[in-house]
Amino acid sequence: MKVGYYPGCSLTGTGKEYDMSLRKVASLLDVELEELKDWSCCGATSAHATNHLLSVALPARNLIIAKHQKLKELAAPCAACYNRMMVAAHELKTKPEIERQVSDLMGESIPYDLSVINIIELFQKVGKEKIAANVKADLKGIKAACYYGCLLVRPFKITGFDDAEQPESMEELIKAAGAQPVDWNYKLECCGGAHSIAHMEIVVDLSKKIIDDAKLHGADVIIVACPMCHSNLDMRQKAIKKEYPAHGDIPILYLSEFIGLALGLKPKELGLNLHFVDTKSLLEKAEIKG
Amino acid sequence: MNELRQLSKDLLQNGTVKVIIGYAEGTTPGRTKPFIARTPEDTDKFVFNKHCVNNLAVYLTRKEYKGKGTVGIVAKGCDVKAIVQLVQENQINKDDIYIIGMNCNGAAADFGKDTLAVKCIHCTVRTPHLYHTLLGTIDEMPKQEDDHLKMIEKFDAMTSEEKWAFWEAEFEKCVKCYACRQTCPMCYCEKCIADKSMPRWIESSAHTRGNFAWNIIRAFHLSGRCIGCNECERACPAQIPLSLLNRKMGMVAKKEFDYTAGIALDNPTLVGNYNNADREDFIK
Amino acid sequence: MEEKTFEPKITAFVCNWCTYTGADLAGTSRLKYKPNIKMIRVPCTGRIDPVFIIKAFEKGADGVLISGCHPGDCHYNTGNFHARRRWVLFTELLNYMGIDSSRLFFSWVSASEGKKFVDVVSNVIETVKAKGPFQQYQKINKEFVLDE
Amino acid sequence: MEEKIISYSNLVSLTGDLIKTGCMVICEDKNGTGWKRIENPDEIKINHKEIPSNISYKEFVFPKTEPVFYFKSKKEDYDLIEKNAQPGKIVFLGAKPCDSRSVEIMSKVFNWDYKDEFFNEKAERTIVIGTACNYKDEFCFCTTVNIDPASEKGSDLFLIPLDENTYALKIVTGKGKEFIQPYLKYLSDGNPAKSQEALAKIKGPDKKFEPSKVREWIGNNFEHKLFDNIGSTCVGCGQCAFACPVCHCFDIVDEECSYECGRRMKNWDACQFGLFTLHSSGHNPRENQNKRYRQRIAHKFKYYTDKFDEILCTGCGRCSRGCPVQIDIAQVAGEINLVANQV
Amino acid sequence: MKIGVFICYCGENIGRTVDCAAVAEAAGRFPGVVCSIDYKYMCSDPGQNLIKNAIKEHKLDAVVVGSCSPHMHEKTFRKACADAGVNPYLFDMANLREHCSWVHEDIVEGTKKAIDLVRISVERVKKNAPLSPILVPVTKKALVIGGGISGIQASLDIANAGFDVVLVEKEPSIGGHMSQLSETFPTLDCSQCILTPRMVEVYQHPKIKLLTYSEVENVEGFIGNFKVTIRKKARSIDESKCTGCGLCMQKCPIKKKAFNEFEEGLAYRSAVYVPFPQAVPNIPVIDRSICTYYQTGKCQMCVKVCGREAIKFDQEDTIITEDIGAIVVATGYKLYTIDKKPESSEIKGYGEYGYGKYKDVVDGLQFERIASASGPTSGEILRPSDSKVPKKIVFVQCVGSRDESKGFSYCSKICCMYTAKHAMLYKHKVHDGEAYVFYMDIRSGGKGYDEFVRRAIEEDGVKYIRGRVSRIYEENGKYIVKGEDTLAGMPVTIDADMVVLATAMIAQPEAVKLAQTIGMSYDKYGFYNEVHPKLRPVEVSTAGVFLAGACQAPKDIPESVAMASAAASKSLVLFGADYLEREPTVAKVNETICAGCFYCQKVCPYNAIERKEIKDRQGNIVKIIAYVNSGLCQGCGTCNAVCPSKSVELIGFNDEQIYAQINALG
Repeated sequence: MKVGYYPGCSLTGTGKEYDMSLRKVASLLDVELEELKDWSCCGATSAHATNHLLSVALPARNLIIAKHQKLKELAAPCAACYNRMMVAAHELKTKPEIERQVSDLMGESIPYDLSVINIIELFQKVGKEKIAANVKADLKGIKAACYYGCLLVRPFKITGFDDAEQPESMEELIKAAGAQPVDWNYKLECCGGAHSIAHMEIVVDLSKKIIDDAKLHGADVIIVACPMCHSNLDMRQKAIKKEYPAHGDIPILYLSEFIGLALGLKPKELGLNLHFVDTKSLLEKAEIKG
Repeated sequence: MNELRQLSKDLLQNGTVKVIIGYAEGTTPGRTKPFIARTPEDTDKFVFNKHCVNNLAVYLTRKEYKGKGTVGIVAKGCDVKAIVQLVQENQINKDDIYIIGMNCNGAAADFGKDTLAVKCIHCTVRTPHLYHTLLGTIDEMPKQEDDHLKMIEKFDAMTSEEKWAFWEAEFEKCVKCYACRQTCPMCYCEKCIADKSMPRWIESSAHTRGNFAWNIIRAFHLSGRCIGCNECERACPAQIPLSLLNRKMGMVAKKEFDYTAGIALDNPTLVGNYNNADREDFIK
Repeated sequence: MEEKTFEPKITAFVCNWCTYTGADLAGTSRLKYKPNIKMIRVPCTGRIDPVFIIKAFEKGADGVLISGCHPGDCHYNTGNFHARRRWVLFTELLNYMGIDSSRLFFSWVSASEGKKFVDVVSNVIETVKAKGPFQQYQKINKEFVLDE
Repeated sequence: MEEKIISYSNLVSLTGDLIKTGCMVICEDKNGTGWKRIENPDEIKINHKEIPSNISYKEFVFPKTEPVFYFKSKKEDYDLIEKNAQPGKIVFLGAKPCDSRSVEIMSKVFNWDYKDEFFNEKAERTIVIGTACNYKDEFCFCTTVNIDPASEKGSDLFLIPLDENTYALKIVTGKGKEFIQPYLKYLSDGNPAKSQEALAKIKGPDKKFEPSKVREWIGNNFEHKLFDNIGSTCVGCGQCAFACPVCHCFDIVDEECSYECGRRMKNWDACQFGLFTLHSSGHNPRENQNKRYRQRIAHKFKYYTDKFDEILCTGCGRCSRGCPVQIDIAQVAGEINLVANQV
Repeated sequence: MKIGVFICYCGENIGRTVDCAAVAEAAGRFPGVVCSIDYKYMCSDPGQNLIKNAIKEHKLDAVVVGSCSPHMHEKTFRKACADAGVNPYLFDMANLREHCSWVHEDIVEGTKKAIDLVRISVERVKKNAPLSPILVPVTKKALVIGGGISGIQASLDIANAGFDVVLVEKEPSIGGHMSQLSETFPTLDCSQCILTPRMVEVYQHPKIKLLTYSEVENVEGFIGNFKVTIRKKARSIDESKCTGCGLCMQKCPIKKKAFNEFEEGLAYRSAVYVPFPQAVPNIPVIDRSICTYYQTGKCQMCVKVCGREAIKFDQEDTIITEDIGAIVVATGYKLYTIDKKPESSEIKGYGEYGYGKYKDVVDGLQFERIASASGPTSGEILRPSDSKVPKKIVFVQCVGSRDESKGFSYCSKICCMYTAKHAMLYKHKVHDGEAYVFYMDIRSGGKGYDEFVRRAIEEDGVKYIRGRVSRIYEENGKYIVKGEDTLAGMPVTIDADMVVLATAMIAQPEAVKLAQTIGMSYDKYGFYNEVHPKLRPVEVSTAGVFLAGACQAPKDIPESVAMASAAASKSLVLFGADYLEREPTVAKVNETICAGCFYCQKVCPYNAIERKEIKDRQGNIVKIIAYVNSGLCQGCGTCNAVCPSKSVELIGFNDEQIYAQINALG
């Protein structure tokens, strides 16, 4: 299976391990990720707040590149990128006026038959069966809390993915990987998102709530599908500890990393060593040698 | 041939059938003509050879036979197609006929000629697809250029003026003898629209306008129904290439609706059914 | 010269429930179109038989318009579906015979589409005007014209 | 009678002149479908040794469809408008003896009580240039109906092929003589001996039945069981009648021109049609093909002879050749003959 | 044929762009036209009199009026003709206004076209035939489908008017959802107290044939003449013998195998059971899916205890056919069960609310049972999980309603009111309890409705929070309700003891199947479509079928009852006459030339084409031909078009008429 691949800035920076793990896992599952040549910013965080046309034009450029590479599907692992591209595609489809402006700007038409998919959809395309079939490591004992965050399933009108209030798709994949998802209540709560730098206190508060609920329901690990979420939940546990000394760490893994473990990849290959929170607890429980 | 005569004799003797429609020798040896056997003795006249080109199904809708006991019929694949279509259109009850299926190696274009009749060149039912008894054997059939198909394809390249000119020349020749209709197994109407005078949709005079109207409507009424036996063309004293029309419409039915007439008894008719997805790009 | 003064004769067969009423709406909303078109009202497009069209041409129509309810809106549920399928066959046949089927127009115009009705009609008239008189039929109609 | 020689090339030039002077020259068409008015002398075809055309040339004296008059409706009644006929000779070039007699035979019925001006007007304008016939096949039976393939009967001028491009030209009638007068330049002196020899070579088909027998027998055995199935395979197409050089039945229909004008048409009709004798009551005295076929035989070999002392058949065999269900009129008449002889 | 032509100026409307006098003058010269008159307003009384007098004076056989659209005044002029003794169908109308004067500007052109249009009409009318309306007899018996309050009301109204009624209910008892309700807004009177007498009245009514535990299987025929097939499912009880003593139920060993549907799963029932004590008829049903006898062939306890030998294990379904004149459809609604997801491809559930996961998260009907004196808690407000009194209770409105992403775009209409009622009932019974209501808007239109809601808020101190709930989850014994107060602009979290979800009203799952059986159209939610939303709210596209209650759209009780009475009166209008008059423009077969190819049958949308055998004198079948049932035919003419020999013709639009029109153009 060949799929277009749009890493976006995070996966080349704070979320490097996300990129690493995804590429490794993909190759194991016979998915050929064809990276967009000369891709540009998706316009997340700032563009849509400042200039609407720009916020559509930026993703549009990437979509056009995909068109040139004759791609029918474009995977955007970063939830923010995914969200921006979906919003843009939606705008272009529903607002002829915008469509005209943007295509004028680009000097060519925007492809309609191109579908942007997030990482969960990517794995769904691979198929639970196939994942399950390739599982090497035994993660039976691992309880995982799947955290979706805000960008993956919302706004539902636009993403149309899974369920805006009660998504289950990631759990399905975790099951396929041989672990047990926990039924918890904060899978969609806000992690603080873009406040990570500016208002750390908010992030600390929100992230703690999420982590606590996950623990409360017996999770050994929280699985994320978004670099923002990851940095907030992973990087900020230190700060949380400072605020709430009682806090005990819990590893935060990207979906791709977790599935990677299941497929028997070495933690290092997956970049687990790049995390702030030590993943030892998890690996030991799963009896995976570092 | 003997097995045909024997079988027919038995069928008439043991009362399976009232009459059998078949072929007998024509004006000269080798030539054949339709023949209706009513007594076991009659069946000695039966013959079957490459000149048995007629589609005998045309007789099945005759008043003399309808509802008057089982009728036996000597039928090639193309004749069976007609029978199937007639059953679909409630013209004959399939329990009221006995089909003596004949494996067919192609009929001759004309007496003394070795070339095949057009309908045989692209025949798909050399072994009849429905029969009670099957006789004869299938031999190698000579390959022959399908000139008709070439002709039909030529039309795609022609302008409407050229096409019109072609048909105008042909239809001018029409003498309105309606031999095309009378020999057509599908033309079983009790009163053809062309014979109706209140109102007279189709002018009965044999002028070009009336001839156009007649040939258009005939081709339309046969769309998705014509089973391609080409009897109309064979019968036409003016030698109008009617099969070009009917075959084209058959191709349209195939292309637009993936429909072929006379193949399966349970096949819903083309007209009289519809599909939500039917083409409508021509409707604004 | 001839072309300039040529005003096409358009005959229309319209269904009573949608297009005829749509034409009424065009009237009540005082929309304007050219008077070249004359309408014959039938209950449903399903009622329209190709012989109507041929007869219209024989009677000197330069173009024929057929219009009814949108698929699914048929007052009689399915009349227009059956009609549509027959039209596919008929237009193909006309094309094959060289009877310029681009003089034959089909449209779905609902009772609320007074504007669309006017657009359709105007387009028909303009198109046919551009094509000029229906030479082919005029030729075979000639012998019916009394020369006095 | 006078006899000349004409070469093929001169025949072509003659035709050219005729066309120039506004004659309708009617010849068999190339593919043998029927006869057509030729515009160009090279199109002439003297068919004396090939199969006859599917359709005879009668349509040029008795058109397949022809307006009788036009009418225009006024408030109460109608105006009638008659279209006057066009002048000019109608020349049938290359008529086999089985064709050449058709006008002559038909004119009997068209002038019996009512004089059919539509027929006569054209008949008077016809010049038949016949040809001796060297063709015969299993469907030919001219001799049976007393027509000699070597006979000039029915022709005004008569061609006897001597070789590929010379013909003897017999001037048969005064009409013919007068007609050929302007064109003597194309003719050279004839040689009766040669033409006699050519004619002597012509062997017509054997007689197939005895028309007189058929005639009398039908008269006395009208309800004979032989007729019960005689037309059982006939599909009732009019091919036989429409191809026939002497069948002359017609139908009258009115058709609209505009909503207030119409015209009355005279169209070919055929006794094999279901509608032919259908009464408005719905009753049909000839309700099936058997009765219709009996009528065909009877009309040709009895009624017409009774009335006009002519057999309504020239033995050209067109009806049998063209019959889609291979009914051979000579064969049928033969069967009748057989039965007749048995008694 | 003597034809009169009448050209209307319609004041200025036609006169402005059509020279009416000229048109009349030209028409006067058409063959067959004996008088041609123009007048200012043909539709006015003097105008009509003009026509009537002309008919008498000139002994007219037919009339053509050139005026407005036939959709406008065809009836008017037809009547005028009829009054003056000309058959109303020997009339035709040329549309000189909508299709000419109003759409064209040039008076010369306009006049020319007007003349053509009139000519077309004149030529057509020459081919018209005198017709008289078709009379169809009416069977004066109504079928009511559904035994809820709507069905009960409709049945009683029709029966009390003296006509027979067949009432079909698929459940073992009539009563419907109303019988489950505790008390009814805005009066708070006990639902069963007002309903039960009506149920009994139905049961005892001599004119009503009550078929419970039965379903309509097939409907054939047409208005006034339906033939209905009903399947009466086997109760396994001989109704004639059973006295409803209830012994069998007490003794039935199966006690906890099946949830009690009537109690909305809050209690169990035995294998042999009546849905509820006041059931009508009070005759039990054996649930074969759990009954030991049907499973193992043993037990037969009920047989032993039944003194009347009423238990009939071998009883089979019976098929009943009824001749019916009118049908009232009152199949009601069901509640959106949000735990199952997805309910359909479009509709997702509300998993995040934990319904079905947490026992104490219940829906409206369940709370009705909890609050009902006859309910599982005998009217005490206790939570299902541990039968404790909930001290803090949260009501959530619009669960599934007005929510395109998760449920339906429509408003279920009654939730605002019953939620207020629920909150009230709770407060009346649990004085120290707190009640919260999450709402989007309060829709309390109706007599005394808003006052009722105000009472809940002001007198009973129910706390209304404007906003949606995002999720509900359990945290150490409490139900954490996370929502937003959009007025305060604050997220709110309530730790409740119990949650009540006002889930949407949706169409019955079998609604579409029934619609197809009867030939009704329905919207994308499965609610039945009325013909006209304003002017014909209880009729459906199939004549003789009427709607009552929530099967058409969410409704409360008074509305349903009103609609039921409306449907009843519509049926009574039908029964008022012995015969129905139908337009005579229907198809007719020319039997002498029909060849019986039955293409007409294939295209007929109304199954109006039947098969008819033509026999000869000896009685053997000569041919089988088409026959048009003029009762079913609606006159679309599709059969006429597909008939190759035009052996079936549409009277009023037959080939001759259309030919004449086309011919008039040339």
